[in-house]
Amino acid sequence: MTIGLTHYLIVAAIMFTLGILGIILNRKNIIVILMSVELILLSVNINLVSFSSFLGDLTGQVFSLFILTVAAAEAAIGLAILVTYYRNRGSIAVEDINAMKG
Amino acid sequence: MFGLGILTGLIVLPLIGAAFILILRGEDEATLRNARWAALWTTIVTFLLSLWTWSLFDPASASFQLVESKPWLSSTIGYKLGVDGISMPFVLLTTFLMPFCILASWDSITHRVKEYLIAFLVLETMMIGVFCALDLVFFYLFFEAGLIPMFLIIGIWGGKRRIYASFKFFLYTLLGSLLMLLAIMAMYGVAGTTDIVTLLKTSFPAEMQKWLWLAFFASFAVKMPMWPVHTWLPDAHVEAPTAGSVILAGILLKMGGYGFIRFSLPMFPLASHDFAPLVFTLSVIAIIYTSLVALVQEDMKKLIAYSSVAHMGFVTMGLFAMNAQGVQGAIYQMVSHGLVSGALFLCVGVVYDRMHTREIAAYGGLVKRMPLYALALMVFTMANVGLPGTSGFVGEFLTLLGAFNANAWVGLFATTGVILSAAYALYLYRRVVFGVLDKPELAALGDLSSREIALLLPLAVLTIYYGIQPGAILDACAASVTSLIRNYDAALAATKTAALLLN
Amino acid sequence: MNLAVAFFYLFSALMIASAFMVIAARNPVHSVLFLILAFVNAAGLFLLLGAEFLAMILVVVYIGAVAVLFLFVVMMLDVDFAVLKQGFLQYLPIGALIGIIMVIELILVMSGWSASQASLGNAGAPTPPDVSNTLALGRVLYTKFVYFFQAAGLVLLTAMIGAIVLTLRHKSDVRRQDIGEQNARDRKQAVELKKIPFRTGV
Amino acid sequence: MMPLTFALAHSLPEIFLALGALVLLLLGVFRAGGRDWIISEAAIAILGLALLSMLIDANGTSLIYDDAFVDDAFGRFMKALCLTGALVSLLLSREFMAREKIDFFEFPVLVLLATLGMLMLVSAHNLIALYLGLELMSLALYVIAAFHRDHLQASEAGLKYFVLGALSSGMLLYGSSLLYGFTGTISFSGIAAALKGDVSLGVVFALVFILSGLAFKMSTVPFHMWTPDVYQGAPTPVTTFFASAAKMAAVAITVRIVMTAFPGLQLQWRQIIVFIAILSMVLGSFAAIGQTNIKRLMAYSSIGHMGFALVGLAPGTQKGVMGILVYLAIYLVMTLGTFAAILSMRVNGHYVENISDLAGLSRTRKMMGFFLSMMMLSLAGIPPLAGFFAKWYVFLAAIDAGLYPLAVIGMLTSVVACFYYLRIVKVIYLDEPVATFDPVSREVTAVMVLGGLGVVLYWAYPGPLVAAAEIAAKSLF
Amino acid sequence: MYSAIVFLPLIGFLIAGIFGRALGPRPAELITTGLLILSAILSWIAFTQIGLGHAPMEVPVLSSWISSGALKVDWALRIDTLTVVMLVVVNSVSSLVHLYSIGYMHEDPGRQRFFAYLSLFTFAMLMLVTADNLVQMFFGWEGVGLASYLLIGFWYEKPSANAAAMKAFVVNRVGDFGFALGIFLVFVLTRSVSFDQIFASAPGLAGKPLHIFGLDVDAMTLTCMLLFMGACGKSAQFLLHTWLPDAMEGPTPVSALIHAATMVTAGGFMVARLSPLFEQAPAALTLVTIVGATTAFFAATVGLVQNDIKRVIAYSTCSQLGYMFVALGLGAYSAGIFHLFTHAFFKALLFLGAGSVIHAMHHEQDMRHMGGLRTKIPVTFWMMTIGTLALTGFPFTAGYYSKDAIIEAAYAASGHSSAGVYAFMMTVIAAGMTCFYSWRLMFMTFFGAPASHAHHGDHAHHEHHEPHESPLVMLVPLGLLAFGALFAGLAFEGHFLGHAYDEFWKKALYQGPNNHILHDMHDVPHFVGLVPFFMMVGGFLLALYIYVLRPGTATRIAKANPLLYRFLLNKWYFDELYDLIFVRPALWFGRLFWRGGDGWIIDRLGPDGISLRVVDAAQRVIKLQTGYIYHYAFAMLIGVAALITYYLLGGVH
Repeated sequence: MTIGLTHYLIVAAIMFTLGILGIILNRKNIIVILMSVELILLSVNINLVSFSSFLGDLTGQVFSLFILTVAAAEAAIGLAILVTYYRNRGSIAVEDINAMKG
Repeated sequence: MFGLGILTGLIVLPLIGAAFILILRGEDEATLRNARWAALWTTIVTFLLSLWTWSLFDPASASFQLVESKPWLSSTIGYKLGVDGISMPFVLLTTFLMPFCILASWDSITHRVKEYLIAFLVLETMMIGVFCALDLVFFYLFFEAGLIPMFLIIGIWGGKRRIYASFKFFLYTLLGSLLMLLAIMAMYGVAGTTDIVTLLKTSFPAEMQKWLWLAFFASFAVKMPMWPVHTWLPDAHVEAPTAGSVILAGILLKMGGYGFIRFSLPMFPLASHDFAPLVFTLSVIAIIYTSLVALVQEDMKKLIAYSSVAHMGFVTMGLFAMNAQGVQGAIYQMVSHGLVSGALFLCVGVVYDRMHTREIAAYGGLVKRMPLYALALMVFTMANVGLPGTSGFVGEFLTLLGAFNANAWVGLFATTGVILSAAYALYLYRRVVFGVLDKPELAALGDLSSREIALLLPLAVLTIYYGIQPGAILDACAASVTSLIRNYDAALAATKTAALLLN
Repeated sequence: MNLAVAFFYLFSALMIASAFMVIAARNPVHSVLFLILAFVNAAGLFLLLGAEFLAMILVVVYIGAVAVLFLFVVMMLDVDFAVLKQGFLQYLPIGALIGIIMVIELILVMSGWSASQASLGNAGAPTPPDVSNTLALGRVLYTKFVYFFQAAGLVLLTAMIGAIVLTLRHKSDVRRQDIGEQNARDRKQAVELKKIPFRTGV
Repeated sequence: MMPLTFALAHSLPEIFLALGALVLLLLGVFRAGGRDWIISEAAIAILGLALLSMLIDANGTSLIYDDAFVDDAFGRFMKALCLTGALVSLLLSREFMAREKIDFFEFPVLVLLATLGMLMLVSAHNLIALYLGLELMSLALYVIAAFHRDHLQASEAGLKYFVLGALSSGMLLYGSSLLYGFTGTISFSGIAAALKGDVSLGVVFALVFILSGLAFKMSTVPFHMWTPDVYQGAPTPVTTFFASAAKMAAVAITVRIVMTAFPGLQLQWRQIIVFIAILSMVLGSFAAIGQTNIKRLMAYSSIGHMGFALVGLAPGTQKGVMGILVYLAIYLVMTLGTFAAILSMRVNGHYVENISDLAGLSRTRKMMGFFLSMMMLSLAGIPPLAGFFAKWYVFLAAIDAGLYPLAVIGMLTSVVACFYYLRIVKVIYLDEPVATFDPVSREVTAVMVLGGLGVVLYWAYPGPLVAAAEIAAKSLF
Repeated sequence: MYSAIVFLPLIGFLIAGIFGRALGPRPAELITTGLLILSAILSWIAFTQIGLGHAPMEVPVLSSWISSGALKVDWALRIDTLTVVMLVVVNSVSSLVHLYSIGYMHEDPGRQRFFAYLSLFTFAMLMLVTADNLVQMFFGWEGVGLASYLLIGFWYEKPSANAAAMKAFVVNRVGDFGFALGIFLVFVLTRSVSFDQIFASAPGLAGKPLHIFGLDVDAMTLTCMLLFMGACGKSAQFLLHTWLPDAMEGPTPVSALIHAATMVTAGGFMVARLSPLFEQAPAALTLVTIVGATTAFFAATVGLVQNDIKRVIAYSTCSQLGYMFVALGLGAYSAGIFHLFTHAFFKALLFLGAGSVIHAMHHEQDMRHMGGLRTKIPVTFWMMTIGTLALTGFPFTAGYYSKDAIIEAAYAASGHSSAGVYAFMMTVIAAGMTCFYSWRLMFMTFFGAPASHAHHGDHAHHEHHEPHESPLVMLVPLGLLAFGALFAGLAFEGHFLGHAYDEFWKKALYQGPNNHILHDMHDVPHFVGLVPFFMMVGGFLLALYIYVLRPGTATRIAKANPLLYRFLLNKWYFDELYDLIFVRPALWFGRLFWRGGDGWIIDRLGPDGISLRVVDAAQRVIKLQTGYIYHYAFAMLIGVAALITYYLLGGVH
């Protein structure tokens, strides 16, 4: 058997779902949520790269490249906000983040 | 000026007065007096201008007159004004009643006077606009915008439950109107314009007419108000300051009726025909039901408010009878009710200013101390009852006659309103004016002041004059009503012919 | 079963397992480490797909920078990770249910892909047949996609400004280095000559 | 590839903003940071310059940067709105930031960068441009949401916005990757060309994911949950910026992508838009009723308004797009005016945000009371205020397309919405005064008055806006 | 001249009403009375010209009133014999009552108002009788109702007066309800409301079926029945009579003028005026007869036991009105009008006499507190006697001619209709009772021992408590009316009924080709003329026995038949019945609709309920906004999952 595009896409889909589940199910640590976001982006990258490969088109890889770049920036910002929050609240437990509701 | 005509002048004039009051500085007594005089003169000048408009108006013609037209929102949605025999009486009624409202609030409104006067003047603009607009969107603009000043009038200067009442008034009317707005959009989609003159000539598909009619009905029925969407009215009336009640009963309620004549009947004749039984039913229920409710009221204003609902029942019934007597009677009834109920609310205001209660039980034997007041109230009570010789009779009689012609059952049931109205009105009169003046706090009451006489006398004179010589109004709208009915019948006949051809 | 297939399954299985561990691990430090593992495996998959440059970038940028940053923050914030993730289990059934539904739906749709559907001629930047992946990317990145390149630069700039403005604090009681001032110091400022009266001491 | 000068000429505003941001950054750093009015004044000037630069050669449609960037009338209209929103937000921010002691020079720079992201987003013509514009905007917004870094609520707002924003960009990206895979191209026009004929489920999934990502930025239900918290927590000028400029850009790209990339999927995206619009209108009007914080209320109000705006998108017609454009322009004015009023709510040197603080405003601050009330009634869509005309055009388009249930639901919810707007009017006019607000700066007053006058007098001269919107809408078809 | 007749009272009203307070009471009295007398003189001139002379009928149109589509209503004066008869009645009685009131009301502070009302009433009544169309008639109809209301409630501090005034108006409105419907139906049938056109089209409508109210009915019958309902209300006929006795709360001159001589006869006038319509509706005429006969009988029975002097006369009026309707129903319109004419004199006389008695007794009205007044107020006594004689139909008094004519007509009709038989029996019995209660009144008031004067009305603060004779200004009208009561019958019998019938009426009354009643009634056997005479004598003797010869018999009889006595004393319990079936349910329904309908159902399901639900929903929606990131993300996930599931399951389309 050969590995077709579908295999890659399925792997990516599983990764994507795991990422989303990570955000929803996490209760204690906001950093894990940030990591889950990274998982989602990774799944997108897998998608794009495999499409790129199977379509014979570099655009997908370029897209993926920019996603990696932006994801790094995003991680930096996210961690910066997280640190700010931690300084104010003294906690990064997800359950504690509800000063505002209603 | 600027290529605009006298109707624009009518609409703008109150705004100018409002602007003038706005720039008055200070809160001292002299400033407030100036503001009051400014408002009074503005309304009087507006009234005079409307009289001039009337002199320019040719009652023999059924078409729109004094038309002004400018492009506005788009080439098909314009700034268009004009009057015909149906709207002219209402314009006059509006401008006529406004000075009374200002006068009625002369002494009784003591806080936030300038805002009060501005609200009233803005409201006047909106009301005149409603009756003059010849573009549906433009009409809607004025129709809805009037809610804002009225909301404030009830809300700021109202009674104990003013907030509840003002919200109920605002939201209730808004709900109905928004559905009408959708219908206006749909009509625009079909006709490509919202010009009323063009729309009057457009025949909408029968199925669509039904929906359009229902949407317009939602708005006008609430505004009228018809049973069972009338419950905002008693609340609004009870809480509103005297002048607010006058305007509410005198003019705002008439917008619904005006809407029926201007839009529902001529634009959706087939649907109007189909739905006439519904309107008849609701009207008859309104007449009997609210009259009975009025019978047991303990608050004067509430009683008059319920009686207004009953009287508006006559209007809707007359309108959908779709014959000359019915429609003319309805128009007449609206004008007459504008005068009479306005005057009745003024009368309530007179004693309210003295006693600060509207409880019927708090009064009794007023005739002893206030004979002139008793006389005035008698005149208006009788007009409210529909005594021949007062304006109330003509409208009531014509609408009943028209309704009887259209459907005898409706006429039969509605005529019972004649008995009931006598019962509740005289019951009120008996409890307030007659009897022994045994309540100590009433003993020092003074009779009508000259300002109050100036308020009530013209209304009383007009009430009787229009009872004896109703021609002034009936003739003004005769041509328009005739053409309205002719077109209506023609539309119905055309459908029948088409149906026959299909068979 | 050739080698590529074997590696595909290896990488995929490892990646998914470590991804699962990222969200399931109790200790956030472990989570970061599993994240690194997942990235490594993803880089492996990229290699299988012929995207060597991206694979390397993933290792260098992601593992070298981002993941380490995560680790750094986790340790810096020093949060108490001993507490059990109670909520995890509480919301697991409904979350998992929706997750499973979603993944099944996605898989169903992915299986529907076929090359014929996508017009291959649409390719904006067809892979040149005879050059390396890195070279090919380099050719288009600064020409065809220069707009994106610049934009990405701005994104990174924004991230930098943002990170600084949010976290940098000038504490007044901490002595800071100021090179200009330090260089401009001369003898007059640095040394003060005091005349000490004879035999009185300081 | 087009000549470079041509490309530059068609992206002048973006270039102004990018260079301006860099220059201001350097300037800020070398002036030793801290609180500096010059930077924010310069930023305002740059935004104004960008606005003016669009007047040069404001004709036609041009695709530049290898089809990644489109300069058309629609884009220019929306960019003008974004720039206006940014400019006014910055103008309004100065007093607030100074009083709250967070007037760092980075703020104007970040606003410029965010605005640049918005402009790129508005002009995006392929998926990567879309993503990069979106991220540039979002990253800057995440930061400025948490700009009040010593403030728990602000940092919480930033955190929530960031986490959920990242999730939403993940969805958007996943959708983009699917779209790329199923069509083989990232260009909007290429996608549209590829989607002629039969539609596969994968593309529809891609559509769902992309629209979900964008719906998050527009803050429409069910992707709206961040909105109230972020609006409440972020510093008020930042909230202003969110509610004005950011909204404009998000709606703009949504309109552009469904119109240019998915004309073949109109049936599908219409269903999604209708779904989102109805939910937004309903939730926006209901949830606002229980609010006591006016910023939070405005958040729910904005959710509802986005629902109304989307009513214009659902028909997918030129009329509808025109309706959205008019709606957004008017909504922008109302929002800015309202936030100017909110920024005037300061008692004894402290900013207050409760609706009850407005009690009796009509007596303590007549003009502010009047204009804020007018703004509220305009948001409620009561004629003759501008808000009515906004609703008029979108609902007209919906009725025209036969979307009666949508229109009826919209109207019913606007009655409910009217209730809470009216409640504010009630507080202003009917309640007894509690405290007098401190005097406010001239620019805040000016924005409030201009917004108020615009809202009150719009009916007198509605032509130019409608004409501009018509031209803009035409460029998409 | 005709305009003057009609509008002079109006001028009087306006002067007294508007300037009354400025002028003071005396000028107001004099002006109104003077104008009325002038009007009365003019009326008599008109009567001689139109009725007795040969002046043609005139219909001067004053102005247009209501004009709408086919409906054209003018203000016009229809002057024919019927009108001038009414003019004479109205203006004569009115002017005398005005005159009388100067004396009667001389100590009342609200005299100007009183005279203004009286003049207003007269004006309205004149508008009624001169109406040339149904609507103007309705105007007068309701106008007299208004004046009646005002006058009954003149002493506004008396709660009973206020209640009575209101009752009068409302009950009249019930009748007007029918009248109005009748007008509508006439308009439907003829497209007109003016008499000439209606009368012209009436013959063509005879027997014409009409589909209305889901039934096929005879058009004219229904129309006339509805119109007759109006007449019933105004003329206090059976079932709608309840207001009349209560109306006695008003000042006595009012009772004389309105509730005896003029307004209450308007119903009769209307039927006569509309005789061309009624002639086309035999069934309706039968109804008129039956109602009239029933009223005559019923009111007489109640009159037997009343103790209030005015109420006795009021029931007598009611009963006499029944007679009129019997005549009208039988087609003998002229007989009805003749009775109306004569009745006006003697009943006004009786009322004014009673007023004189009351005046003498310082506003005491209960006959049980009277007695022996014959010597104290002899003039009044004799005047009352004349009135009683006329009322009871003592030969050659006015009542004798008119009442006997009616009984004869009833007998004549009984040959061919059972209604006639009924009418004959009832009228004969009623005649006997009339005589009984009339003399009972006389005996209780003027004979026997003077009762103690411990019981006084409102004005009991007089210096001297001895009854005193009334002033001349009150006695002169009594004299004039007595003159009329004695000789009006004799003088005009020929014109109204006899040889000069055609010359007199000149087609003002219409009789169908099959209506031979006037002819027939002259041919009745002689004994028929004697029957009422015997009844009268019997009644007189009975009264004499019970109240003069054997005082106390009345109490014994009452004790012996307590049920019957109470039944009669309480007027057949009509008030209680109406209270039970109309007033209470109306109030009950009012409260039900208000609290239940408006409050409980409409508001609770409508605005209030919806707003509560909305606030409820809002609270619930707000709870969704938990503040937790994972919930927010979860919402997004659900949104996406829902959408993709929708497309997966529903297909792409």
